[in-house]
Amino acid sequence: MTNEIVYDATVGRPLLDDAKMSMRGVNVFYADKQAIHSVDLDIGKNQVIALIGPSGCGKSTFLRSLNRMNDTIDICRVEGHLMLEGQDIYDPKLDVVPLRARVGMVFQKPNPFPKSIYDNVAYGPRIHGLASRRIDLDEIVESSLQKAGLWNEVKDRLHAPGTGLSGGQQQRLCIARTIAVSPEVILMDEPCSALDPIATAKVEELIAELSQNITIAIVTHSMQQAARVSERTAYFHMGHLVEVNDTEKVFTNPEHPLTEAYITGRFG
Amino acid sequence: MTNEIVYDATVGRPLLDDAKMSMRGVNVFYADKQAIHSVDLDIGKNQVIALIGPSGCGKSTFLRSLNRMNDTIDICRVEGHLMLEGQDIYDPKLDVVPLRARVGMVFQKPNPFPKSIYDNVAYGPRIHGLASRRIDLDEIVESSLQKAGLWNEVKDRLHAPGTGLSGGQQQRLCIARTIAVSPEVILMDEPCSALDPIATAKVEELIAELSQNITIAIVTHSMQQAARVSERTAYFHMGHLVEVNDTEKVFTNPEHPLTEAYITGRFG
Amino acid sequence: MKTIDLVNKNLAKRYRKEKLFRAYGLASIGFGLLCLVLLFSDIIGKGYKAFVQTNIQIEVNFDAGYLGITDTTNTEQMFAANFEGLVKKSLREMFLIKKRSDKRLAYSLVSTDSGYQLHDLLVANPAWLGTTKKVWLLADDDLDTYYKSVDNLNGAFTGRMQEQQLVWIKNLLDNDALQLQFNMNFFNLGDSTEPELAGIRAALMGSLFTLMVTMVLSFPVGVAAAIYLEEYAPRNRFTDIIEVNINNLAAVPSIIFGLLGAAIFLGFFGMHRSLPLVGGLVLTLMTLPTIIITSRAAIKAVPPSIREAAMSIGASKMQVVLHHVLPLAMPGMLTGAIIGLAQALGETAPLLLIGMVAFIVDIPSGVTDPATALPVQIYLWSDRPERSFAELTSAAIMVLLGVLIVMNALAVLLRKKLERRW
Amino acid sequence: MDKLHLDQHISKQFNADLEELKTQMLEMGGVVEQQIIDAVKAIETADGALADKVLRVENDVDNREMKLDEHCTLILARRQPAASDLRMVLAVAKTNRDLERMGDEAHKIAKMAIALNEQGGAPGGYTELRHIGSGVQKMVNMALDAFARYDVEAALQVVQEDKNIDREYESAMREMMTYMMEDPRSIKRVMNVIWALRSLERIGDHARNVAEHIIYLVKGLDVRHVSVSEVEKQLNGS
Amino acid sequence: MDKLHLDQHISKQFNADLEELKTQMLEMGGVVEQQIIDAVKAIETADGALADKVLRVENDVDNREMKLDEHCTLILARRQPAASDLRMVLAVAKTNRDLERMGDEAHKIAKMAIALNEQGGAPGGYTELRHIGSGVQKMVNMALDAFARYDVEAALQVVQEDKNIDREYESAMREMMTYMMEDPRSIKRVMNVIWALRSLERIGDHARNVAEHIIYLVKGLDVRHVSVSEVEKQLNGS
Amino acid sequence: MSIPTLLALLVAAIAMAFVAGRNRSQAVSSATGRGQRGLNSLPFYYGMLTALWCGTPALLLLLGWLVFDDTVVRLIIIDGFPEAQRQLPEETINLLMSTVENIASGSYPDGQQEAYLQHAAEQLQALRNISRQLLALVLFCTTMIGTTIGWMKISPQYRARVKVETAFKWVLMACSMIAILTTVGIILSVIFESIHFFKQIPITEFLFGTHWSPQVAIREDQVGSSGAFGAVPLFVGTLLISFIAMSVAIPVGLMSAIYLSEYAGPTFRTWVKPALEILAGIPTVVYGFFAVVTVAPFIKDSFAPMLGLDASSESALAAGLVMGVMIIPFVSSLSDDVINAVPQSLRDGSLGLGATRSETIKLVVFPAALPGIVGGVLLAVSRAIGETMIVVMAAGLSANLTINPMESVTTVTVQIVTLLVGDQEFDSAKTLSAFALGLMLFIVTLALNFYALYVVRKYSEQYE
Ligand SMILES: Nc1ncnc2c1ncn2[C@@H]1O[C@H](COP(=O)(O)OP(=O)(O)OP(=O)(O)O)[C@@H](O)[C@H]1O
Ligand SMILES: Nc1ncnc2c1ncn2[C@@H]1O[C@H](COP(=O)(O)OP(=O)(O)OP(=O)(O)O)[C@@H](O)[C@H]1O
Ligand SMILES: [Mg+2]
Ligand SMILES: [Mg+2]
Ligand SMILES: O=P([O-])([O-])[O-]
Repeated sequence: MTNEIVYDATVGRPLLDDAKMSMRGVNVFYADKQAIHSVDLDIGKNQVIALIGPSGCGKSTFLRSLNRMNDTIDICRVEGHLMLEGQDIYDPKLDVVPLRARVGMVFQKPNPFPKSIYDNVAYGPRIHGLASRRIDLDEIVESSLQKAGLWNEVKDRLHAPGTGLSGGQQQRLCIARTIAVSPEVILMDEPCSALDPIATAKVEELIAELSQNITIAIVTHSMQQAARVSERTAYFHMGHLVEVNDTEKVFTNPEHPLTEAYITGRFG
Repeated sequence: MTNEIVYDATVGRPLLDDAKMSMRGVNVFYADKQAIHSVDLDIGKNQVIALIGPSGCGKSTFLRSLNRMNDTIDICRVEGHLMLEGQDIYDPKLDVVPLRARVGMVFQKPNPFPKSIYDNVAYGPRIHGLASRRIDLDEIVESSLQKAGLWNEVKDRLHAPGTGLSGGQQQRLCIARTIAVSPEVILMDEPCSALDPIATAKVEELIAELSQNITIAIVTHSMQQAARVSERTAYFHMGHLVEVNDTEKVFTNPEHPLTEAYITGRFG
Repeated sequence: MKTIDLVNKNLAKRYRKEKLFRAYGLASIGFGLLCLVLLFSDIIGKGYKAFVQTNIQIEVNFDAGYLGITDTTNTEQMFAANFEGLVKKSLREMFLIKKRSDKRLAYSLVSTDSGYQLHDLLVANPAWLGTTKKVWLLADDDLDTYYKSVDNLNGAFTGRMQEQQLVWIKNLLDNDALQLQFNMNFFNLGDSTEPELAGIRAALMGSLFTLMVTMVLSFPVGVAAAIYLEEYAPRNRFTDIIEVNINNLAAVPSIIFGLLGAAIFLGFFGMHRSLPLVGGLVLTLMTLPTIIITSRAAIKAVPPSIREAAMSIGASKMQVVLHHVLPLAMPGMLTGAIIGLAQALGETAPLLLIGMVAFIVDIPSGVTDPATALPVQIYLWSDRPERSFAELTSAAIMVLLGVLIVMNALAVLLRKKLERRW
Repeated sequence: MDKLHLDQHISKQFNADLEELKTQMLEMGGVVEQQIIDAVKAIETADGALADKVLRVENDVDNREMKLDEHCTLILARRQPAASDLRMVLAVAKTNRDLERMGDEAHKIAKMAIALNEQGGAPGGYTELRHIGSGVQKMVNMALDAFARYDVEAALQVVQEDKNIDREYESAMREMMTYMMEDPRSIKRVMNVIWALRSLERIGDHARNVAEHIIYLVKGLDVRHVSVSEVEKQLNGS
Repeated sequence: MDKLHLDQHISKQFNADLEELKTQMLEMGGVVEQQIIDAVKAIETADGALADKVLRVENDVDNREMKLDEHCTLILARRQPAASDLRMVLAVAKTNRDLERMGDEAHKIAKMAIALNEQGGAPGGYTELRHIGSGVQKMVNMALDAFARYDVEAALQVVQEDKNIDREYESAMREMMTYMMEDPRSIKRVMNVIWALRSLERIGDHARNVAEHIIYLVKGLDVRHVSVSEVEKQLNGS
Repeated sequence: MSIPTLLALLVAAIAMAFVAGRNRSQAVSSATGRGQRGLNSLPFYYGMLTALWCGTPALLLLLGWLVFDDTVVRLIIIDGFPEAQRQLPEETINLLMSTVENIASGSYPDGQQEAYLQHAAEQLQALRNISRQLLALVLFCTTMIGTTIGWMKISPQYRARVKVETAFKWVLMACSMIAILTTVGIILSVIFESIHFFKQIPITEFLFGTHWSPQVAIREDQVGSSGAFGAVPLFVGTLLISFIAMSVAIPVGLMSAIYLSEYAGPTFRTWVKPALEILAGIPTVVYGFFAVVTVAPFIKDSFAPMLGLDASSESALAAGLVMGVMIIPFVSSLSDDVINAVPQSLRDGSLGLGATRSETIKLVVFPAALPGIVGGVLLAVSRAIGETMIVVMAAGLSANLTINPMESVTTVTVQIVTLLVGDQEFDSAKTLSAFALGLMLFIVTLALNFYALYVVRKYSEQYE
């Protein structure tokens, strides 16, 4: 069934009017191997978009090209136009450091620095020189932790090590750390796959709240999670973006047979 | 809400008439810390029982005490009566080697030996001296791989390394390896948590088939998985067995409020 | 037959094999430990006596006239005075010697250094001039050897003592004029052909300077190289070569580095032989791979997730390295460095080839003074025929091992202290 | 165990979703209830305008039904509810359909009111209409109230009430027959009253259905096609 | 894209579950269809025994409804279906209720048949009964068939057919009125025919509902409360 | 000014440049009105960049100066020598120069040397003083100019961080080049001298000759008398001793590692493992001493007679045994690493099937670890072959071609040491033969290491 189907055009509604990030004709290669094939996609401002698809379909690769984390992989090459509010992020003249401050990232495994909770959150503001006085820094730390819904749990032990928190708390700490530099976009690569269901629920909750003024792109292996947290869902298949639609649509009545097959567990 | 609720007695139907394994008053300690509190539970013959519960509630600990894999942890101590077909498996006179041949185990991360596929499956029969002639061994290997639904995928490369298979195939290989010594019970500790959805579906499929003549106890973090694969579900909470019931009942109308809270994602 | 019956049938045989296998393992460890104990007890047994020395008590008349000294503060007079003659005279008087042949025997009971000892005593006690004092003088090594073994051997052992000397010694013993005293010379002096005057100070200082050079050069360079290779270098043919190269260098026999030093530093650059500087350079080249490798391992042990975390909030490469990687890897790097240096400290072969195997009496005072090193000193002494030198060698080994143990303990402590497992 | 904690999920979004679902349903229930009241009143008072209003509301109810159904589907697709949450969604979905049917029947009653208005009233049956109408309306109100409070007792009462309504319907029906036989010219008009009565009876049935859904929701018991006494036994047993 | 591949899940168990669900539903459909045929035949031929048979089957249908509903709930709880699977389960759950209602109406028809048998037949209306009866029966058959084959075209036909049935029902109803007015003594018996007709009309409605569920299942479109032409437009549009 | 003083001043200048740069960037940024956010980089980087501008040219200059300083001065001095002296051969001039040096440093009493030498010595002193002063001046200018350039470049848009990072990267890269240079150095030094050697002695004779006696040379200018250079006895001796060592080390090391990692309890492990590792930390010279004074006599006096054999006092056995003991921890800790790298999950898998511990070890852990263990053993072999001090002290010098462990043999490393210790002429075949031996040793150990590391690396990738 899968074989006869063409997927070189994306069905659904990949393009938007109020896009925060716009990708056009994105190809990503690992050495000679093409991992992403001409993807066109807009990410709406202050929306949550979920990227789903079978293992190895290129979700992470695509996500990581959005803040040039792919730069760290020597053999990785990105083609096409990737724009953040109209600015090409692969412009050779562009400095990745401020880009990454604007487009933050949260990873699969919680990765707090082996420092105190305070220093974890304060790190970003420090390196970017966002707070000149200690009191400003304190404020940034507090508000970031507040936004990450962690303040009440940690306010009495800001100087305890961040690695001493539970997995779910660590992940929220990582989110707080990312928020601290006031990013406009946050990329999340399977942020809950190392967490138990309860911690997962809390992080999902957080995502919903953050999306009020941050654009979020989340890669997830759990279709249910995509269904729960996102407003739009993009389905990738072997490096192709097969379908993008409102999440409701994708989970009740997807347009593309491949999406349907994936959503309903019909691959083999 | 959680605090007021007592859970020192198990609601539901922990005991059965046709039990393969019967546990009575099981306590497990790690040094001074009690990880399992007086659990009474029967595991029905050729049934799939799922053990669910929040992280750290003692699922793995309980499971591993069923074939004395806990013996490998020095500080671990098991109390109570654990019977396999009426025989106390913690009887000091009992030998763990044949016990483990009868009660096999499959682990979270697929762990094929770095040998050929054939040797992986033949390992158990060889150490136990189950096949005197090569041809018998071949037969055991083939039938085990058949039962694990892997034969068609690997029959042309039986002498390729087992580690070269995909994650899902590796896990099925591990299951085949376990089946090869004709165990009566198989314990599975989150067997799919390292697999992608498709591989997971295949392993679940396999579990359903095996349960026709093998008793299976499976620990899982995914309530959905428990719902899909098991006939009975046991819910653990902080080392206590809170509820055991038919899976249908647990997932549509659990008796204990804690079970309900866990199933519906209401912990916090 | 049911599976389980088959299993039970073979069980006894399997358990027998299990026991046997375990016994092999235990025996191996036993053997290793036995060797260790043997080695240590052997060295200590041989060497502990070197820390004391036999002294002889002699009655000396500091006759101002004989010595020609009027003012003990006058260095020229003191220098010119014949203290050696005084020692001999005192010996003759003490043993009431007439025969010429006996004189030589008597003289050889005390160290050749005795004249200087008297000189120093007089400098320290000017009031002694003109008086007769009983003073303790260093015994000769032959007497030393004899005296140290006299208890054990009940007189059967004579060493290189002559009949006549044995009589005198008996006499001395009766007068309590023989005594063991702490061997200061061993720690204060440089090499000497006379065992009782040989010390490890020069070698120790030589080792210290060599090690300093090694440390100053190898640690920063090694860490920098490790950072480059782990964090910056692109994965290509060239860095692969560097990597393979370093791993190979770490396993290249140390003597090859000696050859390198001999050919390049001595032959090509024309540096002087026997310098701690050259030794340090050679040992640097030798330890560098080790330090790079341990540093790389320490860097590798920093989880990549930390780097990603820092990078994803906009830390630059250098910030990632300096703020995160380096602090986390530092304990490992330091431990690696100390262990590398400990290795360098025990190294002998390359130093032989660059001439740090000289006979050094003077204590070196800098990296450009000719020097030897402690292990080389051990090697040199182990070749000397005198029995006392065997003792000294063992003692030097004890010192060397002591230093090494301290260094390794330091490494362990450091790791424990710095390694904050958050 | 009797309490449902539908507002205690870790996911506030889920809480909100479920809350919203219930509110939507109760709102729709309110609209339908009003429809029923209006329709009965219209037929009693021969108020054509009121009947017209009932007709007009019909569309709104249909839309609400479709929206609520979609919402249920979405929750099923997005949240994969289990246990009480699942029962909640299913109960709402089923109640939804019952409410819509009630609306339909109210619509029919209103139509009959208009017809009666035009034809000039029936010889009788208004008392019965009023009586059964108020009974049914009470049932509907009680059922919705029970749903709002997850009140199994109240739901049981609704179930019992339905039996009374059925009895009264039977006797009213006999009465109507008599009217028709007595005065064949009134057949057409009496038929309208009959249809209205019939609709009221159906509304009562649907209210009973809603009550059954509540019991399912709260207790997890399926009490359809089960006699009232049997239901009570089951409830006490559980 | 038009095909549903409900038998292509990786999980064979899931395939089997869905297949079983469908089979159960179609079986129940078959039972109900037979009920309808029998009931209509019983009323036509005044066959009391046949009517009795229909009454007896009622219990079976109720049980089937409850079991099918439970099965749907279980699939929702155990499998968390999405997309077409979810639509399938929901469509089955809804169709289930429609089928049960059809069974109820058949039951009612059978009761009327018994009453008519006892009272000695109505003055007329049998032609209409037969006619509408066969039409409705055809609709039900077609709807079930369409479900079995996921055939949207056929479902659309069912929807259209319902309009015809409604028209015929109206005219039959008028005819019945005439009969009653002509011969008031026959009122009781004609009323029985009327109730039977009315039931048939409801069965037709339910068949239409089933057809709508099929369209929802296959196309993901909710076409309830939408006119036939509108439905066709939507289908072609999608 | 002395070099240390200069260095100290330079450091101070760099620090000042840093502060100046940082302050200026802050001033510039507050002028933009956007505070620190108006700057491209943090002030720290502007400071660093200014410091780099200040320090780098100065340091390079200093280095160059120190390297060429002496050469230049020397040329000037020699230029001042009378014509006759300037024509003298190179060596003589060197001799003269050192005399001048000595006079200058006051080692010779005044007036005892020829006038031109006296003069040259004075000139030397003067030149050196001038050189130092000039250096100080030039350095001062360079730092000032550099600082100014750096300072001028500071503007809010200036991408200081990027520049600093580039500089940082270059420094790191330079450091990593040293490893390559070392290898190149080794290869060059060994190969050049070896080529010289092979010009005198045919390579075939060296590789296949069975007689080794480089000491026979009586007079260096005597043609063809530079002894016999057939290295086969050396190779055989090396292999014999290594073989003895490995037959002790492999079984003992491996079994210890297995016992420690698979059977031993945590307490046993914490005490015994470091104890065994002490063996690895003991300098080889100590082992050598132990071999000579304890083991060799024991073998000669007790062990060999017990077997009815006759042992040389410098038997291969003594050296081999002691070397084996030395290598035990090497083998055991490498094997331990490798065995520990075998994931616990494999053991669980095997135990879960009902295997006993030893079965698990023999059938799962050991085969899984085998490639790594082989790699480790090869590294140990390479180490045995290259081991020097034990054999220098405990093995003999006589190049016997034998495989009798009771006899005395010599090894490649022993010969290298004996040939090179003491003053040597770099062009005699005797000295050069040491380099040829070194070349052999290097090639063999390199090949072993190369292969072993390859195996180990491949193995470790398996469980990543
Ligand atoms: N560093 C890399 N070098 C080479 N190929 C890579 C690299 N990273 C990913 N790939 C390849 O690119 C493709 C896409 O990988 P990617 O990690 O983006 O998939 P994914 O959808 O995120 O999968 P998963 O769900 O398993 O995380 C895969 O075929 C993978 O093998
Ligand atoms: N080896 C051990 N030593 C000490 N305590 C342990 C050990 N293993 C588990 N525990 C403790 O026992 C309790 C139960 O752990 P267990 O691993 O059985 O939980 P679990 O339910 O399997 O959790 P998870 O879902 O995270 O696997 C936990 O509190 C844990 O901290
Ligand atoms: Mg990924
Ligand atoms: Mg667990
Ligand atoms: O929809 P109903 O026919 O059950 O009223």
